[in-house]
Amino acid sequence: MEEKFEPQMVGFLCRWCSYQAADLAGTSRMKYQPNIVFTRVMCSSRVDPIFVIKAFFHGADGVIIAGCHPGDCHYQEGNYYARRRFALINKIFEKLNLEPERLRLAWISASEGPKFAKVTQDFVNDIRKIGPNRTRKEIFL
Amino acid sequence: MENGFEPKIIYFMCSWCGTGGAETASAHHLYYPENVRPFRVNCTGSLSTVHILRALMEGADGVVISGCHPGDCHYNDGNFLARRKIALTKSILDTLGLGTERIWFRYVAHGEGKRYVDTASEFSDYIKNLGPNPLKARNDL
Amino acid sequence: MKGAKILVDNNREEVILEFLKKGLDRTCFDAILIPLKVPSEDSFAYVLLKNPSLLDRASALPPVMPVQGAKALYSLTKQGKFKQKVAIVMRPCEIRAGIELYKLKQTELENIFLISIDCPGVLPLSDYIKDPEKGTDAFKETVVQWGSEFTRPVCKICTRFSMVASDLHIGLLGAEDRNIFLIPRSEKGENLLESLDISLENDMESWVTKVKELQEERKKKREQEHKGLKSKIEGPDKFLETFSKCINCHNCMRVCPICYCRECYFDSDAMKLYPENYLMRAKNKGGLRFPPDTLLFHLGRMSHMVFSCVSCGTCEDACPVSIPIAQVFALVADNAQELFHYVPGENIEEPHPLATYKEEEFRDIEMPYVETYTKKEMKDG
Amino acid sequence: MAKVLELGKSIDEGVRALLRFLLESGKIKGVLTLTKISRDDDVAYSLITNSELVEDTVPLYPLMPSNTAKLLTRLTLLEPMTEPIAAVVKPCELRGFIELIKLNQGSLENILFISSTCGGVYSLKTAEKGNVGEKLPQYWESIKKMEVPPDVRPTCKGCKYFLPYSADITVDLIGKEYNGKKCEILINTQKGEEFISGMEGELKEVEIPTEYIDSYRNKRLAEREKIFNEIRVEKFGLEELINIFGKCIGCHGCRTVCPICYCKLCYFDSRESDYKPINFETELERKDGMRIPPDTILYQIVRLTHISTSCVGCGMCSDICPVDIPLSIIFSMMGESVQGMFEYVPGKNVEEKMPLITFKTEEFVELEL
Repeated sequence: MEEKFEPQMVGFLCRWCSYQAADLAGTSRMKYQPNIVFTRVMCSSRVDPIFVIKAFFHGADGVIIAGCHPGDCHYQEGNYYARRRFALINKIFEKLNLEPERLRLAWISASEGPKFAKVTQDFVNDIRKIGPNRTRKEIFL
Repeated sequence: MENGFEPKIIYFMCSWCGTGGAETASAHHLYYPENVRPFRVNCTGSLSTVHILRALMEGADGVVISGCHPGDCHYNDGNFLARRKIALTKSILDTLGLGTERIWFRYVAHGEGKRYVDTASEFSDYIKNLGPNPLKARNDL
Repeated sequence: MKGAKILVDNNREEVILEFLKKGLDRTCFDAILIPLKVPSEDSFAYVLLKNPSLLDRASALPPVMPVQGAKALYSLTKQGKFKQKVAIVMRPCEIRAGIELYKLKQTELENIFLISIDCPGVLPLSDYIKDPEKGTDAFKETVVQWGSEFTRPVCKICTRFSMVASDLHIGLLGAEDRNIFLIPRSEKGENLLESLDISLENDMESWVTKVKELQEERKKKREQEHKGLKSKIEGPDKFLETFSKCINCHNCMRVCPICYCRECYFDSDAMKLYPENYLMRAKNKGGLRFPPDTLLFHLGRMSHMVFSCVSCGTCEDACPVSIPIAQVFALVADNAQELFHYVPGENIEEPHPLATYKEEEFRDIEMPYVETYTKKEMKDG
Repeated sequence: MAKVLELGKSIDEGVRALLRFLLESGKIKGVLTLTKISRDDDVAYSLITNSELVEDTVPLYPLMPSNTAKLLTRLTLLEPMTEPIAAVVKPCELRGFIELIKLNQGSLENILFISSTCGGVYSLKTAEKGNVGEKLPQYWESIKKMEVPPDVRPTCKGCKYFLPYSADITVDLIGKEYNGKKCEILINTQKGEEFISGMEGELKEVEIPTEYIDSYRNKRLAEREKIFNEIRVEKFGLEELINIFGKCIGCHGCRTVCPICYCKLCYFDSRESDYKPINFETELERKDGMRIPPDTILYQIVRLTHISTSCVGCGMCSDICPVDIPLSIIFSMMGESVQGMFEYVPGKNVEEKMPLITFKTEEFVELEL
């Protein structure tokens, strides 16, 4: 029997906005699927491309980076750098035909609990449609 | 001096005996050639084969190493290990035909000021006879 | 010596894989590290596998050695002991390098089951990758003749192609095409064969004689080759001519199983100097080759790892400018190891030569002191 | 209008005469350039301080034993040159060094850059067989005819940045007779002019036509397209990626020779990337098997993200690859699209900030959620 596909995903949340939003979503009793394992980082620009690519090649079905809205960064401009870095990774995945749709960037402020729940929910649903990441079973990586 | 060749000689000595020998020599007002450049190392055992090779390749005409007499090592067995390393270095240079004669190893104890001075002068004279190190003039190392 | 003789129906390779599969099934080991053909079919890679079906792509005796097995073993256990039991199928030189790394405290052999195999040599990597089909044929011929002109130069003169300190040795020599031998070399190996219901009844005489005979032959060849090589590289001029091609890419160091340092001395700050220093050195000689210290790197590396050099030839494979580096290292290693009466990877209990000493040895390198020495200047007045 | 110093010598001799003049006049203390060593065909970079040794130099030899950018950082990593030197560099090497300057890995101070328009270089494999000497006449002939020389490295054939951006002195080769009677030395900067003043030869101000450069660039671009089409990264996906990089032996030589990879301790050499036995075991729980040493493909992709913004396409990586992975073509292709996205040309301008340390407030909005 085919095993039911349950996505395993990784998320990086900025400590000031998105992680607070996750808290808010929780305290507001909002429901979203628990497939994403979140990691708190001090700023979305703390996410080195290695984090994302390593997660991807070690079998994560999706990776999401979330930070403050442009202009709201606690460190003034961290999220702009994060956006450039994300653009870089995205471009490379796109060019190498490596399913860039498994990567996502979102701006979620501390007050946007519902947005957090929605973004998470949507991402997990999309990944369910795409199916499992083949890197998970690939032996020659 | 014939053909005006003034050899550059590196004298590695251990800080307990070899250096002591040099101190005794100075206390006794004994002189050794100025082209001998003394280098103090904690123990001859701490001397790497690379130090000897690097000296020979970067412009020294000869390398002489002095440690404590067998059994006198401050660290018990440093000089025995040094002897092995020098044997190794000589073996490599011998196999490749790069000349082993430019490396001397002689024990000098703390009190042996004369022995230290004699070693320095003897080696200096010896290298003068041998002529310049062929490796030192090569600019394609 | 006792061993088991296993009958082969058509393919020796299949029997070996069958044996490994059986070991996996009976959980004698939890995983196997063995070379697998890569998907592009033009090379092999070590794969740690637990699913026996993957063994179909595996080869106990691949025609090339892209990654030295000891390097794979090092990667597996450098951070500690393995809890699962892992069987590793490697060639004799890889096993010997693995044991050297163990002595250098870079691998853990607990729960690791070393399986070695008689080795006819491997093909140079670039030759095989250019034309894998031709390479496969060439290797088949090599196995039949036990050595051929297609193999790496160091493989042609290898004398330690069998009988290593593994746990279990797979003997191919002296067994014709009909059989293979399984020879336990340690208690672990005996226990394994016992649990797989393989009884040790053969006295292994045909294997031992064949191996000894070949070793004698190779020894002579090695001596001869070394003499020829020595005449080609001896002396500063010839030696520099051989190594002047080097472009300092350090590939040889990176693929060497023994060079385990995380940061090599020759990449470290000790080699990064102030601009005046380089200019001064250039002025002394009229010119300074850049990057500098190319030769020092080779001699320095030699002095660091030559005792443990197993002459596997991986360095030569990785050299982009085809310096006969493995042959030179083999020559130097032979002399140095003979001087210290040390055979790398032969005995796991024997300490590394630079970690031990005897009080009475190498007295000849100590310069005798003549107490009545007078300076030349003084003599001349 | 550009200043040109015209010498009545062949280009080969002219450049050497320039180096000799600079050394003899004491304006520079050393020159970093390609030099013949040991055997006839062996060529390596050397820092020459003695003007007599200039005779052995082959400044414009079409070979790249190592990227000069790498050598120049080694020279100036700890502090800027205290005495002036000259460096004869190829355009991509110069661009690589400019990128390294931006990464704080060296200094431009006291270095006079002499460069040329570049016709490409031969691979190390060609040099190793001793074939470069034979190919030289053909090489100069095709450059004179403004063609892409055959047999040069594929990366070089498709290189569109064959003009040096920030050299002080340039020697134009395209469409010129190499062993002829005329050598034109273009002086691009004030610094170049100061250094060259006093050298014999005819100093002129001339208008330099650009059409021929454009037409040559078009030839290169056509070649580039052809080479890129052979390896279609767009079709890669995971399978093809494994096919291409599967034979990688993990020597990391590409990283060692890459001018941009300057890290003292690469992530892939660090403890961070080491697997503990437990990591292998967890990995094995969901996979049937795993490659050892692990992370072969990850290494390539991560290196790609780290350097693709600065990749100058010098081709050293594929030159030294022991298993002939067409790395430099993949990296140039990826570099081109990434650099295009950020509108950045690596090594063009030392003042320009690298893409990942700057930003615009309104960009890439399509990526956000």
